[in-house]
Amino acid sequence: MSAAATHGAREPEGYTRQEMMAIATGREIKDREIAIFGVGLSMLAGFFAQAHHAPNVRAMTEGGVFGSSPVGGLPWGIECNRISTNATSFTSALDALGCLVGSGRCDVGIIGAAQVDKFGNVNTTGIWDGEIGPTYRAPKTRLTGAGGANDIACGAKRYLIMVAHEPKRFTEKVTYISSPGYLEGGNARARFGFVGGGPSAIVTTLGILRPDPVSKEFALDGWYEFSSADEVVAATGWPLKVRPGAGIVPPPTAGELVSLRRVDETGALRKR
Amino acid sequence: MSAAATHGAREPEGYTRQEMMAIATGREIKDREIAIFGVGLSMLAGFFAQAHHAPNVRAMTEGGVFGSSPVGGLPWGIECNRISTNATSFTSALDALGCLVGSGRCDVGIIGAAQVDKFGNVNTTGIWDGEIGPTYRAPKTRLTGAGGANDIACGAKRYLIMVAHEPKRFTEKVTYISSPGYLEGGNARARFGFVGGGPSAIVTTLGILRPDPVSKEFALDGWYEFSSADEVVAATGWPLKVRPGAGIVPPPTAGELVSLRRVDETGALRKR
Amino acid sequence: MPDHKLISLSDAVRRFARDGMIYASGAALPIGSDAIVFGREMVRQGVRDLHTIFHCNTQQLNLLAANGNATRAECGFSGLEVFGFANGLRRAVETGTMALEDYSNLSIPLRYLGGALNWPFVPATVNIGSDLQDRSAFAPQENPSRSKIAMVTDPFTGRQIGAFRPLQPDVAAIHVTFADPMGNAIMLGTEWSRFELSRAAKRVVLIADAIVDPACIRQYPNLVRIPELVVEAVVYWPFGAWPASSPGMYDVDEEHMRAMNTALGTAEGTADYVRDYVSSWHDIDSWLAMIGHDRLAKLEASTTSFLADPYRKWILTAAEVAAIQAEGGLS
Amino acid sequence: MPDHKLISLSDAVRRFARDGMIYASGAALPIGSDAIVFGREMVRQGVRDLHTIFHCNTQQLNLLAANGNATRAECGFSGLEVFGFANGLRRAVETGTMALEDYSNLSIPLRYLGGALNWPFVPATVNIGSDLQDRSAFAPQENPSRSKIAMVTDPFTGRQIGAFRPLQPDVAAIHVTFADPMGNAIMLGTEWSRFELSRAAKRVVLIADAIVDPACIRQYPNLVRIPELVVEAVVYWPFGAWPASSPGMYDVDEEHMRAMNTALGTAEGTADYVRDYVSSWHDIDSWLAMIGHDRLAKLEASTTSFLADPYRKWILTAAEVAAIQAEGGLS
Repeated sequence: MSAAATHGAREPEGYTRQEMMAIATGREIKDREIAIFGVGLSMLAGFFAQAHHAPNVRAMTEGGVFGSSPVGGLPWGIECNRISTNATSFTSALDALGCLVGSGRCDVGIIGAAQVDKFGNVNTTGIWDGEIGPTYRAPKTRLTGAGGANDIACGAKRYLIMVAHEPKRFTEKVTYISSPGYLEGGNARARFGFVGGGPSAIVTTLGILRPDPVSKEFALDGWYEFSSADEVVAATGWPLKVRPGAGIVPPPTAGELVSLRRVDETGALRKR
Repeated sequence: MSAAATHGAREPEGYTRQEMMAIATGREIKDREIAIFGVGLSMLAGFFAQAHHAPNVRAMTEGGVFGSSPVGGLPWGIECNRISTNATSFTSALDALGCLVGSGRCDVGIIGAAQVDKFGNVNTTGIWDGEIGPTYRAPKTRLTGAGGANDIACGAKRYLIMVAHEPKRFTEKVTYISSPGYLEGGNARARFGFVGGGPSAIVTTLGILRPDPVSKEFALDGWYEFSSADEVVAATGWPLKVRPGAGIVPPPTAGELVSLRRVDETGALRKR
Repeated sequence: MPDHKLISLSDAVRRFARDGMIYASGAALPIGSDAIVFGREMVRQGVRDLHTIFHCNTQQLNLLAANGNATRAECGFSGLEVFGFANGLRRAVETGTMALEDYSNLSIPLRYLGGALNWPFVPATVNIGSDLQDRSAFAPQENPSRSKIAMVTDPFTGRQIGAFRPLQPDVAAIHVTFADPMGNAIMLGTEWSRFELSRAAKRVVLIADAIVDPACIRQYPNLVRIPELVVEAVVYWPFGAWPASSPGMYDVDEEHMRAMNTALGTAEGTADYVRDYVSSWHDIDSWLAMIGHDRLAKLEASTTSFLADPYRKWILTAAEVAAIQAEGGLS
Repeated sequence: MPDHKLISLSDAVRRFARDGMIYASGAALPIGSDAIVFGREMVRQGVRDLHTIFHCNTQQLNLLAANGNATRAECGFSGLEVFGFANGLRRAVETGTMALEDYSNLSIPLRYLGGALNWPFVPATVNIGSDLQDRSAFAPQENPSRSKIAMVTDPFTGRQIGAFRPLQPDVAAIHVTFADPMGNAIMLGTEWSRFELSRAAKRVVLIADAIVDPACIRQYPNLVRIPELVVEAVVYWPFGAWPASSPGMYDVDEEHMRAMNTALGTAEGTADYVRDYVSSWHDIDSWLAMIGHDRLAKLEASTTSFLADPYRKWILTAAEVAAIQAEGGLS
């Protein structure tokens, strides 16, 4: 995910782009919320929030690991021993993703994306050469599939998409919708009766995009001290609008960096 | 359930009518079967079978108590401590009645009845003065409701009905179907796609009734050494047919009585 | 977020119980793990017009029905197992003071599951084809009823099956063996439908026989089938299921089961029962004294006691629980 | 009924695996509790044309796909979490040797639940409205597909929701931490979907890290989420999930996870992997020797070890297990 550097952006000093993305994501999580984090970046962002400003966030994993925080570094996986060491409850995927997420009870989820489009639809399934066409065919490059992200996208009250900001990832329309954002925009989600509210932000290595309240098209809401509106627009594969009032997202505070790095024990986000 | 005595029948010697009914029911259970027993009489009949001729019967309760046999006497209830003392697994009603019974996986269940009709439909819900009528109304005498018996009646491969043989209990048509037998007879169950096969026998304090293979009407298949075909017919509220080959059900063997009384530690079945 | 969720029984009822609410409990078979002490307190505080959901009737529903606190009930089973018919419930149903909607012991947990998953309906392959489907005490004019258990077409085969209405009770009082002060809970014995109910209900109040140190929870996370995330409050109340049993902790009180059921058979008996066993205590000590210490000792001498042994070293004393409860907690 | 259900790994595959069967496993997230040793043995015995169901891909499916044993797969997730894309699966999908039908991490357990309950369909409020519904690798001409995830009308409100097809796999190999010789099993760590799968599958084979005395089972019946009633056979195989982790028993082998995934990225690498790690051992001792005793000791030094402590006193030695296995058993 270091490809953002290829757009000629400055590197920040004293922290990395990945750290900025994790912190910006974590800021979206409020204290006391019920939250579900995936593995990797999203888990770091979530546990950063817990360590920093949301000590009472009630986090669970897709596998139904409750009350836990990672021990010994970033977990290798959701059911990993690093997150099984200090749990208060182990249940199941049906419980976590069904009773607590699919039900609409979970306040916030964090998911990743290989591709995301202007309505926040996410593709994590594959990369095709062109459109798939009327007959389904295997992708040229097979990715990981939907995992729990589809369930979070349908059920969580809101969710955050974390993604490295590169033009090939930000596309007018994703080839395959693994996890629904606002579909064709507007009220399209209502057709399927999703209990979840949809994506509230796309947080990237260059800035933060938020949906228009009516059209649901994502527009630029903020960039970082090391990036710019022009740079974000250039790195986005659709004509990105800039929201009124958009501006610079505050850089990490010293306290935020300390909290994040305590969680990111093995320095996964510090690798440039 | 001692009302059978009012029909002028002889009392057996050396055992009670209730014991005969429990033994006759238990004989219907084969070794290695997956079985579900309710509380009270049906549990005694089931555990008698396990103690006597079906040591590897795999019994569970409606609450998902597995691998257990009662300790200290007849359990007070399905979740009772007397059956929780030596269990190998405790799960849930959804598991036992759903995954193992409603699914069609359970071989045999035993249920009781306040009223049963000629197609093996069971009423355990209430006694009304006459028909209920087009508008539902509370019964004159409220009984216990369906419990798990409806689920057993719909899902178990076959089930046994245990009931004291009295005319008021054996009626042409039950007022309320709590647990479906063969409904209006013939193929009527197929309308609802029940995975279970229906009642294979009605075992009473006077004899054993079995369904006609086609019409599904229950007819007399056997009586006990202390009863008679005439007595059973007289105690039945519909014109009871007698199956070809019907005859005397063998009385309890000494071994059967020993096994039953080991299970019926508190002598619940010996009270006349 | 509070640093603990311990709350007194009277505060729990004051905080969570409302006239007319949909209240679920008795989340065990009739004889075990009845959160009845919550029902006793609702009687004390005069909560009215309850729409109750009891997977099986228990002495709690028997009392709420007998005393007129419950005007509606939905049950899978409405007896008292070997203790016979539930006389209070029976009287309320037969006299028309409580409407009883009949389901089965599988359909109630399926409806909780559907509520937990927030489904609009739950597939039904049981209860259909019987009067459990065709008759409705809540919609008595319907004959056959289809608003209670509807029919739905399987889109894969065209086959018709039934559809249950999911349940999302306003409040559930759930009896558990152990809870930590935050509400992480361990049940011994069958769960019956307590897992599903804990996710289906909008608010969950635990009634715990004992409070354990959180270290117990972290040693046995696979036993913690109810995590604090779904729990609003924890009431520490020893023998809270009495006269029902709590596997590992105490046996059923056979004598009181019978005496109570006899009393609830009449209005006078019910008034006497309320006077003697509902209004006669004001805290845990007077509650235990009312049951009687000899009797408690006898009930505790259960053959299931060994089931609780692994956890005993973490059980907090009543004084320790009171000390935690006195500080912080729910705002 | 046998007096135990212990069986060797090779006998288990010989007895239960069939070409073309619907095989479910990987009943945990990619990194944990993978019953992969059953998959290794299927590769040894050349089981072909498997239709696999993996809630999540694991190294087991990665191997079965890379080596050509699986021609169909249904998954909720098909990566390896922090170990990246699953190269063997990826190669099989991209070259068309394995058709991969995509679901999500909730829809697979819901489909197991539907299979366990023997429902004709399962209500779907997720996966609808996305290409998980509209595109089908098993019915590629359908656009949008409705044979994979259909639509059904809620009879209570008229609202349209989705409908999943239930799963009833022919055989499931399920990894558990402890089992007694009859097949009563305890899992430490998240169950993921092992509970639902154990009821949905027609035949269940347990792969147990350790065999415990039945006294352990009777002490902790609430932990026994898989009772023997649903189990056909028990395979004792220490480190059976390696290189995945087993909470309480051992950590993930990070180095082997990466090396294995690299190897499975090519046909040559896969052949080498099979030679070195699938065909190179013939019993438990040679299996453990292959992994290496230093490495085993390192993996066993898990921060989760305390989770297994309450049960260690009941763990049978390899010799004790072998002695039981030698007598009686499955006929």
